[in-house]
Amino acid sequence: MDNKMVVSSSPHIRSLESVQSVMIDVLIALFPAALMAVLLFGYKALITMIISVVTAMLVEALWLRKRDIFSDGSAAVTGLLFAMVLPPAPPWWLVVVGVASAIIIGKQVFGGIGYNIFNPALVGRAVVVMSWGGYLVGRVWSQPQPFALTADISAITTATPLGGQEEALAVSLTNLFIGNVAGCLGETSTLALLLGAAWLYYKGHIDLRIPGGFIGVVFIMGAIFGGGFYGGALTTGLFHVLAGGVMLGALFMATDMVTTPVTAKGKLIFGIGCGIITMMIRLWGTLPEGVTFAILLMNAVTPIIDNFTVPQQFGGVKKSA
Amino acid sequence: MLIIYAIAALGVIGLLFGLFLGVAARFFAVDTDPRVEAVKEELPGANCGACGYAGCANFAEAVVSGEAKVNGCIPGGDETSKAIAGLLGQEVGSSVQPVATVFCIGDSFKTSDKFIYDGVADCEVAGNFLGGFKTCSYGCLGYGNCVKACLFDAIKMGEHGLPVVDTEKCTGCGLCANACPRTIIKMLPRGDSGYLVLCNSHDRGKSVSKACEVGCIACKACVKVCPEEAIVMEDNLAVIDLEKCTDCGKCAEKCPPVTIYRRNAIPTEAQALAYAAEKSAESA
Amino acid sequence: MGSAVFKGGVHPDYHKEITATMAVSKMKAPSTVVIPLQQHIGAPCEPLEGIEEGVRVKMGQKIADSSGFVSAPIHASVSGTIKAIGPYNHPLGRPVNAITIESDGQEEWDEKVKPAGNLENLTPDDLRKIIREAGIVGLGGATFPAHVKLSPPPEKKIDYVVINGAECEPYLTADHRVMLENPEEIIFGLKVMIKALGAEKGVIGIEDNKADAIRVMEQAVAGEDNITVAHLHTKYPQGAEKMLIQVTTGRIVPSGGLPLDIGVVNHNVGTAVAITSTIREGKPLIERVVTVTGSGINKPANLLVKVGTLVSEVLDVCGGLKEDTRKLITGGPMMGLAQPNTDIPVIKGTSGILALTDQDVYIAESSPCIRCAKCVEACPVQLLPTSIAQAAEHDLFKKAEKLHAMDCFECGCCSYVCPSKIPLTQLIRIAKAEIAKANKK
Amino acid sequence: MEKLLSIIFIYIFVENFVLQRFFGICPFLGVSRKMETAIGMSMAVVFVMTIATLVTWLLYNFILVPFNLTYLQIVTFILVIASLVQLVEIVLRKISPTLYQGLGIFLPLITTNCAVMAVALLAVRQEFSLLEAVVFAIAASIGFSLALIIMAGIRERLELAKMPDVLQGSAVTLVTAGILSLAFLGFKGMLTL
Amino acid sequence: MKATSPYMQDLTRGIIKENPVFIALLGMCPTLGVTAFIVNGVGMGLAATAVLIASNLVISLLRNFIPPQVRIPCFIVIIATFVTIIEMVLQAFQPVLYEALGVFVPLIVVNCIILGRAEAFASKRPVIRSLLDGIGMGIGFTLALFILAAVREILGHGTILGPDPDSAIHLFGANFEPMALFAQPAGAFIALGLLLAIVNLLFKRFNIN
Repeated sequence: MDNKMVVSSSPHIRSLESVQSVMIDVLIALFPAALMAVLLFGYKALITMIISVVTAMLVEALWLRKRDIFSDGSAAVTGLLFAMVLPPAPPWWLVVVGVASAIIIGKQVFGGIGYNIFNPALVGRAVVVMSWGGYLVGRVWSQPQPFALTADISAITTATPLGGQEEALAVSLTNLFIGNVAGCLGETSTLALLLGAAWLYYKGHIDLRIPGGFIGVVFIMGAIFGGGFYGGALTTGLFHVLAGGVMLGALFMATDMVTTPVTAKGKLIFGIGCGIITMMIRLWGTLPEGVTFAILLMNAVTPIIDNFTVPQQFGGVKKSA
Repeated sequence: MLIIYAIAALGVIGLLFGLFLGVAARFFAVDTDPRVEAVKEELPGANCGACGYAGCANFAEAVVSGEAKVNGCIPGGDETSKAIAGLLGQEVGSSVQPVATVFCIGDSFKTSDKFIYDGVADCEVAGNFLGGFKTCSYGCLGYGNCVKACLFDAIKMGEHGLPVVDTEKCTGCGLCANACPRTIIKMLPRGDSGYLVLCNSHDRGKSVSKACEVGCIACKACVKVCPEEAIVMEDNLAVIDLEKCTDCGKCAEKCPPVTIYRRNAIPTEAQALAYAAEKSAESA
Repeated sequence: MGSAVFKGGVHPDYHKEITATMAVSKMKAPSTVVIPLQQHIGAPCEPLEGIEEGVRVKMGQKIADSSGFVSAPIHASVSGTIKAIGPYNHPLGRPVNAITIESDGQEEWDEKVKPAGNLENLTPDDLRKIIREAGIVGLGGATFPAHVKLSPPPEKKIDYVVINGAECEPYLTADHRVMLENPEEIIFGLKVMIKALGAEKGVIGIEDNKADAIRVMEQAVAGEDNITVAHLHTKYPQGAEKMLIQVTTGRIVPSGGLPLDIGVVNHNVGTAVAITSTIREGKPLIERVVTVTGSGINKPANLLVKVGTLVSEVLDVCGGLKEDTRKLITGGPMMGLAQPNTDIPVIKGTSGILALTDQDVYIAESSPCIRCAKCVEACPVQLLPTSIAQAAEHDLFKKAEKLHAMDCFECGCCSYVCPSKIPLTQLIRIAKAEIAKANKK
Repeated sequence: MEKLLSIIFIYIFVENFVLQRFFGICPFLGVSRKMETAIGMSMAVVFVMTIATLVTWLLYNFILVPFNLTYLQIVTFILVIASLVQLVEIVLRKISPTLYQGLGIFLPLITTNCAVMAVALLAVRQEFSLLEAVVFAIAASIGFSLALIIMAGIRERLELAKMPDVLQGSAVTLVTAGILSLAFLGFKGMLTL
Repeated sequence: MKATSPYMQDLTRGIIKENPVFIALLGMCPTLGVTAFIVNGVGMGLAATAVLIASNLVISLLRNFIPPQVRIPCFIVIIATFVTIIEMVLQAFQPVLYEALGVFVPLIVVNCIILGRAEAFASKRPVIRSLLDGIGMGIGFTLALFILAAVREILGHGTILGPDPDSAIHLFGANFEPMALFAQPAGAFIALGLLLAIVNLLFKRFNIN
């Protein structure tokens, strides 16, 4: 026998999944939403996404000084997610600075993939909102023009449905579900997002507790405190679920593995916390939308949640506290 | 009037404050020794633990109480020892700042492996796993526990699978030596002179020569040739007493596997890589 | 029956089809056997008086024993002359004292090997003594001496005996074949256990990927009113003691406790057969069924192999290893032990010999944990493998202990699912060793 | 009542003392390394800050103002805080050794915690009533504790991270604080005084 | 190491090697709190420097008269006195700056740098050396504030010499859209964090302990 044996501690077989395959699955899951964005907002949305993804990968490769710019795919995911929470046609420099902040202060400063505390894409968005709020707050949102791929969408702008009651009543639930409303590039189409999330769920990459808790609380709080202006309490709750970034946030941002709790109970707490803070900001804050801040805040308390939700081991007895 | 008020107010507050402190002083009979602070100031503050105490502050307390020696701080070297001794009015003991030395030249090209290890990248773990993947059960496993232990960035894992010490950066704290599960790294007094047997294997000659091209085979050629009787065999390994060594170099000439080197001529990483290139060219 | 499932677990590729249909064939006795003196959990054995180099021993003759309670004697598996007594490679990785016997090819049984008599006439104490003397240990792989499990302290009432026919380890089919070929012996062995324990019920748990075995076993238990067969979902580690007991009896073994704390004793099907042949024929445990399989084996097989046969000889019978074999494992791929070479004996716990080629073995650099929590989902004992492993990596063993590291039974599910390819199981193992060391002090 | 509740909410979340107002940064950076010490420090701060604000408010409104000595504010406040910390230390040691074990070691750090001084000064500057001042102190100290404890949780995780060594320690802690501060901006405008 | 006079060392120590902000991480509150504009940052730095020099001087003069048990309260009183003076001076002559610095002016009194230098240096060393130390540390502090404020003002407002519109110079023209983040608290933390990393990197590169 010439070749030496490989010897390792058991187990000796491993699943074929890798970090890269997980990230590719996330990219696949984002495809419906990306496609929908192009269909709704035209070529400018595509350009925004390309700038964001390419910059993200380049910045990460430069920081880590490596040639393989796709690598584990996490930078591409961050780049695409960041594009999803931008307006469809922001200035190019805004995208570049935002996504570079996302990669550097959102991720690499903490030691790169696996160690970041906050969702990088949302850090990028928070930086952009705070720096150039003029592009993201107010009546600055492009009206979608379905299938007009070459249209200049920046011509007509409006507020998002969350801008006020008037804007809210101007959109139907169907349009909210399909995504034919003004808003961030990737957040408008609930349909596309659900399709993508179904893929992630099928592949076992997301746990329903987080989106369940998040969306559930948004619905309940929307129904109770929303004022029922949208044709009754329950439909107002539904409106809050479908409008704005709740779907994108709950299905893709709050389920980001690195920055959320690992325990089952912790995931539920995380989702509920996101829902509560989102609705607090929407209902009582000065900002129209609170998903970004809600998730970032819950990211911050994730280590604490993890510490307090260590599950009972098999056959273990709860110690009387 | 205002001035009187001001003086009165401050005076009253001052009085109260003094009172509190008077009480406090009573309760704090065991105040910290100012000398502890002074000693702490002189320490490098790396909290490396090389002195055997939990940190610089802890060491400072121990020095002042007489528990530890003034030259206990290894990274600080002579300068620190002198300063502390000055503070405490003590004599400086002789302290030669040591340097970490790697006692193995069996790089990955001159030794063989029993199997390919796949698992936790840690020397201790790998070494405990079926006795280590190296045929030589005393040789360097190359996972760099020493590198991880060094606080001063003074030790690197070379491409040839052996640690490389940057003697200029090495402070002689000995953390790497403690971290090595196979005690391949030893702390020696600084210097270029004197010869060393760069092997760590206590195996019998036969199994050493099977495992490594350059291991000490315990042939005793060096022991016989040494005019100063500075070399002794310790459990199948030749050991040179640096204090007795007169730098004649006869042992190095006689050593059949060429394990003995003068301290300033220890084989380098570059030499090892060149050797590897030569070897692969030969076999090709 | 048997719809219960345990939490966690994984679904690896099983590859059982390689050998599932191959009947067990008896391997020709080798010319030399090397019998290690440690083949069970517990105190190692010492050679008996008179057992020394040059002495002739007969097949089935007891050659080593220990005075410890948790221990099982060791018997010669061939008749022949003792060539050497001394350290020899062992599947556990470190050389262990072993007795090397050169076979004379006679296969002459020791005169003490004779039937124990009718089961009705034997008392539970008799049974335990017979089983101990026969050196029977758990044949599932853990090699816990069987008689110890049949001797519960008097205050613990045992009512349930669970027989493990799950064989959840991928590749292995030894138990599967035993169930197909020796159903009656299994039932008899189970009855012996029930009698020895004074238990009431027996249940045989079989994963539903072995439909033929379920059918055969169900036929075999048809006449028995206190013995049932449980159909189990196919999921690793279904055959782990705690999981098996949960799904067959609905009882939960308490953390840090033993099955007998909840009135259950659990044995492997192979153990049951070994007990049967001891009671019926007096034969001690000197051979076992071994599955030889994997992509690196030229002619896979289920073999009845004598304890002490060298793996290299077993492999020769199976056509040797393929060129590109990269990994050799004794036991299954999830919990078995990787071996650096083939110069090791088959022992009582060797349920399989697995050889994997390049295509099944890949060494992946591990990358940082992405906290995907797949290990948390997979852990059958509901631990947080990633947190424990991280604690172990940073020498925070106190923290690891708080995270219940000691409850881990090293099934390997966490390492299997980890997309970052972190050696979680190995790290937890290190933590367990360190915790045990600290607690001993 | 409504104003009190507003004060509580605002100074815990909206105008968080550490994250939005930059008070008490040194202890925030110093003792957030471990959860245990962070909790101890938090309790000590809540305790001292409340008492200190109470005393300084009384001193200011009943001595300094009537006698027209407001220019002695800084000197008196710092003296009060410094002596109060010592007093608390002494009293604690005497009446509750267990509490002293938990809080006592943090007391020296509090003297130079500018958050304590800041609360005392701001309570006076914003012309709060006595009750409002005390509630303000409690809210501010809880806000400080919240930031400290969240940071401790994060830093315990960062301890295990493999970041570039130039970023280790304070640098990454500051960046984290920055992102935390960003996240807390979500509460902006939720209530106003 | 080159032999330099202790006086020179006292002066330069605080500027780079033992910079109170970047190395010792002291006085973080004003560092973050008032550095939105260069003018404010430098104003703060100078105010603190003045207190530092004065208190170092006085404490060094009185070092043999202050009983060690009550030295800390004495130091605090001395420092508080100078802070009060500075506050009055600022209020009188620089009302705009005084308003901008707000509560951070009285908070100079709890700035660890000042008490720290008093305790660690001035209370043990002669007057001249203490004076030099105070000047050095003050320059180091001011320099750090200046650098941070410059980064924040240039990125966050696109100006220097703001916020006064009369003196403010727009570096990048009127169309520049500044990264307003850096004008906000969050930006202060992030900018200082990244600056610290850069300083660490430089120190490592040039082998300064």
